[in-house]
Amino acid sequence: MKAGVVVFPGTNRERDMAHALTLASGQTPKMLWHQEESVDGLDLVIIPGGFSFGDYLRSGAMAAHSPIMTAVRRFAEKGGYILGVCNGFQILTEAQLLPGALLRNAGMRFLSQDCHLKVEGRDSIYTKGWSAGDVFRTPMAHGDGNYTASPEMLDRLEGEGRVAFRYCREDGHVQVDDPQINLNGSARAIAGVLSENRRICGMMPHPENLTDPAIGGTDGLPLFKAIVEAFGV
Amino acid sequence: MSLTVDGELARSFGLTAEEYDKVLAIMGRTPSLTELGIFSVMWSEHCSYKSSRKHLKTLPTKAPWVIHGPGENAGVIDIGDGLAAVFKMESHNHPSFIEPYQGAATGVGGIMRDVFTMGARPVANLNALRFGDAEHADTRRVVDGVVRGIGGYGNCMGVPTVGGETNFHRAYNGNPLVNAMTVGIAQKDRIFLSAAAGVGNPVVYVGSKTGRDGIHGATMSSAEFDDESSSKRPTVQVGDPFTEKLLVEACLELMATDAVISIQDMGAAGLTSSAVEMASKGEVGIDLDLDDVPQREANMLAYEMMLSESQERMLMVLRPDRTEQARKIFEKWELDFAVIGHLSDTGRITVRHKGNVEADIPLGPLADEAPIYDRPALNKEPPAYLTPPADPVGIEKALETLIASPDLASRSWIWNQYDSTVLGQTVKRPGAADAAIIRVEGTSRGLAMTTDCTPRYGQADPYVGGLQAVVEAWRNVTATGAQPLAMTDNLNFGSPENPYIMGQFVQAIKGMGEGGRALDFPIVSGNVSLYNETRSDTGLTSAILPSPVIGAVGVLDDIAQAVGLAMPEDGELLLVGETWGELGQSLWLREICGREEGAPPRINLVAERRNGDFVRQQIRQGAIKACHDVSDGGLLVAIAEMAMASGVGCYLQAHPRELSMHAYWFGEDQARYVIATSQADKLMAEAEKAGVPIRRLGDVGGSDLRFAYGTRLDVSHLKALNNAFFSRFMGEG
Amino acid sequence: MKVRVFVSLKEGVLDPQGKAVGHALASLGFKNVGDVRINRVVDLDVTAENADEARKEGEAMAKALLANEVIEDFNVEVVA
Amino acid sequence: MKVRVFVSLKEGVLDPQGKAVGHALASLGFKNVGDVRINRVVDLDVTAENADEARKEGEAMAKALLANEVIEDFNVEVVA
Ligand SMILES: Nc1ncnc2c1ncn2[C@@H]1O[C@H](COP(=O)(O)OP(=O)(O)O)[C@@H](O)[C@H]1O
Ligand SMILES: [Mg+2]
Repeated sequence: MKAGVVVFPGTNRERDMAHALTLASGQTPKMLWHQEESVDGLDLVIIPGGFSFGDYLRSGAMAAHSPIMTAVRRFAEKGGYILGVCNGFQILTEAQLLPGALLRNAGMRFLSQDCHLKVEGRDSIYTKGWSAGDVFRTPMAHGDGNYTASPEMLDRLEGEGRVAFRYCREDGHVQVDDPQINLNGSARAIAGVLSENRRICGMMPHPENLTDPAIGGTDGLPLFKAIVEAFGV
Repeated sequence: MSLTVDGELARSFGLTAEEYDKVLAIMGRTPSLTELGIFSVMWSEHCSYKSSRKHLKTLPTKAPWVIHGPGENAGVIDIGDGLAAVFKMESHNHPSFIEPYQGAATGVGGIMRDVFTMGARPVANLNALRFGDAEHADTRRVVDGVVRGIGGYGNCMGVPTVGGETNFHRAYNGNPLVNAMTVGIAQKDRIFLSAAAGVGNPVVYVGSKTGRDGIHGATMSSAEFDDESSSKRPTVQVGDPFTEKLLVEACLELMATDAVISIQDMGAAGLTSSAVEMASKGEVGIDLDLDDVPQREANMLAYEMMLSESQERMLMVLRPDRTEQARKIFEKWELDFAVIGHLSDTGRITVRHKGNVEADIPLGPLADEAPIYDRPALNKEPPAYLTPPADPVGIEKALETLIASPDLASRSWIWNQYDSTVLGQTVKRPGAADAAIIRVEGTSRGLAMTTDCTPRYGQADPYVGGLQAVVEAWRNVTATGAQPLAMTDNLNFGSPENPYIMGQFVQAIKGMGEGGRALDFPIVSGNVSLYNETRSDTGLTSAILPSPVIGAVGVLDDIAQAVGLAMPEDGELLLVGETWGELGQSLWLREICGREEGAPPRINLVAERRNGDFVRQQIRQGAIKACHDVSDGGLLVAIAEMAMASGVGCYLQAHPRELSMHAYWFGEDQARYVIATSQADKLMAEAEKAGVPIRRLGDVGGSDLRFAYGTRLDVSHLKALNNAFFSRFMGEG
Repeated sequence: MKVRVFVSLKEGVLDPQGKAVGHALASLGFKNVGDVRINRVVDLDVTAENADEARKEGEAMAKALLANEVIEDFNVEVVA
Repeated sequence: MKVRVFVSLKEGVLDPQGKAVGHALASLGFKNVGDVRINRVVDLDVTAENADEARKEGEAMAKALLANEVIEDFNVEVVA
């Protein structure tokens, strides 16, 4: 698998992402500086977490207009696989490679804690490390993770099985209006979505931070294992 | 500006009449405004340590593993594998009262610069916070802003905030403490220092542009708060963590080359103190031309540029043949880069602006003749040992009250706003263990870190306050299995011009030194924050509690050995250390009886070391599954905290006959640890062999605390009480 | 020329900040406050021949970066 | 009544957001842009007898919460 991790000024979880990929595949991914103009030859482009351009203006806005995003868009048009985590998800929505937008957390505070996700999306390399309905634990760390989209778009995402992950309780219970469960107030408790062709995935929490047995557990590892399996090592 | 430089202006800049006379003698003429500005900030308490230097010198600062002690931007210790830990703590108390968000944020930004200036990548942030009374009208504003500000800056930088401590007390009304600590990791043979060298070498400015931010911040932070501080408000600086993130990456990239001869962050007193310090440490002169300083605002005066405290800036001396290479790196990161002068052989700092010489001062006298005071110090008689009062409520009720009180309530509301997992190396997150633990990337080693201070003990007896902060920090590192290696400190006190406060300061340092020596635990960096006082409308000043905050760092050879608070599902609980039932200055006395009285607990350094070494050794042998030191709130609070961390309960045997029930459960005797183990017999035997007092507390298991007296408390009930304070206090949920 | 780009959330998009501020105002005792919306104003110095050109430049910048048209509307004014 | 509170950073106070946005606009090819400042507008529905009262309420709210007077200035307008 040839993976590349995009680094914008202000990106700060690129090492975490590289570490997770290395654990899953035995190979270190390529780091892609935001001024590069091509991502050709890669199997997978990952946009990691952080505060690209300080997240000033709107989270992800300035990064979405960086030179490399032109290349990423071209890559997407050719059917490329893209994973955006946290700031990466925000960037993908700002770039309109994924629908919707991420607003300030409903409680107005940065949220850094473990949460539980229910795996929902079907037929994607990002979800097939689990069975539909599985629940896994993952850290989250964001200020703007409150997913929103038009009601029509939300219905469409549900109908097409493009809600990848939802916030839930440890036992799998989803409750949209419970701030202890749907921590950031996301529409329909959505934590991650897929593109129409299911090759682009954006999610807010950080499974990459729970992939190492020495660092709290491996609950997030199935995501990376499944990706590696899809492309071969 | 058409200000006349005279004694009166000097006084308004914070210089006394004698100090101004000294300036006149050094200069042999009336100084220019810029020169007066330079003297006033260099001779401020903040930069010159004029009241504290004499006493700081008595602290233990050496050990075989210390690479750089006090005197550099941060302390540096050897942590093995060719690596070094670089750390320091710094206060931003006054700015955090005026504008809590920006004050705290720029405090975090400043301490991170101190660490990466030395070539280390910051890998963890901690903080020590002291807020006013939770009932006080203004406290919520301060808590809200400070916590947001710390998170806002650290989260954006991508440096995990992994630990800290928070207390509330009315003595901090109007004068909160925000002490921020950063730990970084560097290759031990690639440490960068500030001493300039090489006459003719370029002096380079990088980072953000200079604006009129925080002019006279260094002198302001050494002035008591009063109503006039409101008129000084526009001097608050706004932090730009994004620029700092670029700055750290650019600096580390540059430091991987051989371009840098010396480097110094621009902190308090900005360009002045960085230029003066670099040149004086290197015993060279320095010529600056301010026309070349990147400026954010039009028509800035030399005086303003020299004193500006704009954030996110650095000063460096580069090898001339590497200057272009360096420029390219900073251009890549879209940061300003400007050659603003060069080193000279004159031994003077010369500042030019628009063709005029605005300052020309001999560096020798500026440093050597800086005032240094041996201020009178008086000690109050420490209070007598408390005659313990009777228990008015019973231990169950007392426990419920204590764990719900502001000082013992769960801090998860705070740490959930700090990114504690970024970088992917956090082994023990906030709340998981007595010290936070991060892995040293690429190794199996861990760093254990903590901040500690118990100001109420220091208020009663400042010597014990200083000593206890040291031993508690040492204990917290030990309780994870790590070997404590060194400390940084932040000495927060009132006005040193008050002999009783000076006495507190001197005694606290004495206690710290004593503890450091006994535990082979040197102090390698630190910060002094004096004049933490508020003046009320009636003109009365009141000082904060003496708060010598300790930050400690230890090493764990293998993170797999680290233990935290969470108990396993079964096994036994043991108590290491002796219990006398010391209730003086205890939280039980304050929260249950409403009294802040008596002598603080006694400290026995031999017992501390013996008990701690025993516990650490047993953790490393895998005999201990969970460990928690006994501190605020005493034994029962420690046990309850372990139960809440794991959701597992335990059965607790009755107190020993020779002690009263509440003194046993809530006394704050030192040198104690609660441990969970499945090898109780073996541990008891080994403790006996080592001369370590140990006793059985009870069996782990179930979902409640079950007392031998027949009562029980559900762990989930305790958790709910423990979690309630912050959201209620902040009016959320 | 001074160009002001006024960016607001589209109607129907929930404004979490506005909601929180509304709450906070109510708890501070401001009882006469209904809906609260928090919007953004970007003030720009633009070199342009005339107001019309400045406005056009402002609109282009809004579309390119300053507003996210998925959730936001914008409005450009030449102030001076 | 609709009250608009316009909040801006005091002169001389660094605006990191404006700075970064200015950079980004330049790199997107908007070469005619100089200084950029990002400000905040709070739109409030206020029940009041008359415009004067609404303005007063707006001012009180700005002072109490909407603006941080240490670093920000504000300005209240009754829009409708
Ligand atoms: N209380 C203290 N204990 C030990 N060292 C101290 C203490 N206070 C200051 N120092 C040391 O004095 C030096 C100057 O500190 P400081 O002026 O705070 O540095 P900076 O200029 O980076 O703010 C540093 O090396 C610091 O570690
Ligand atoms: Mg420094």
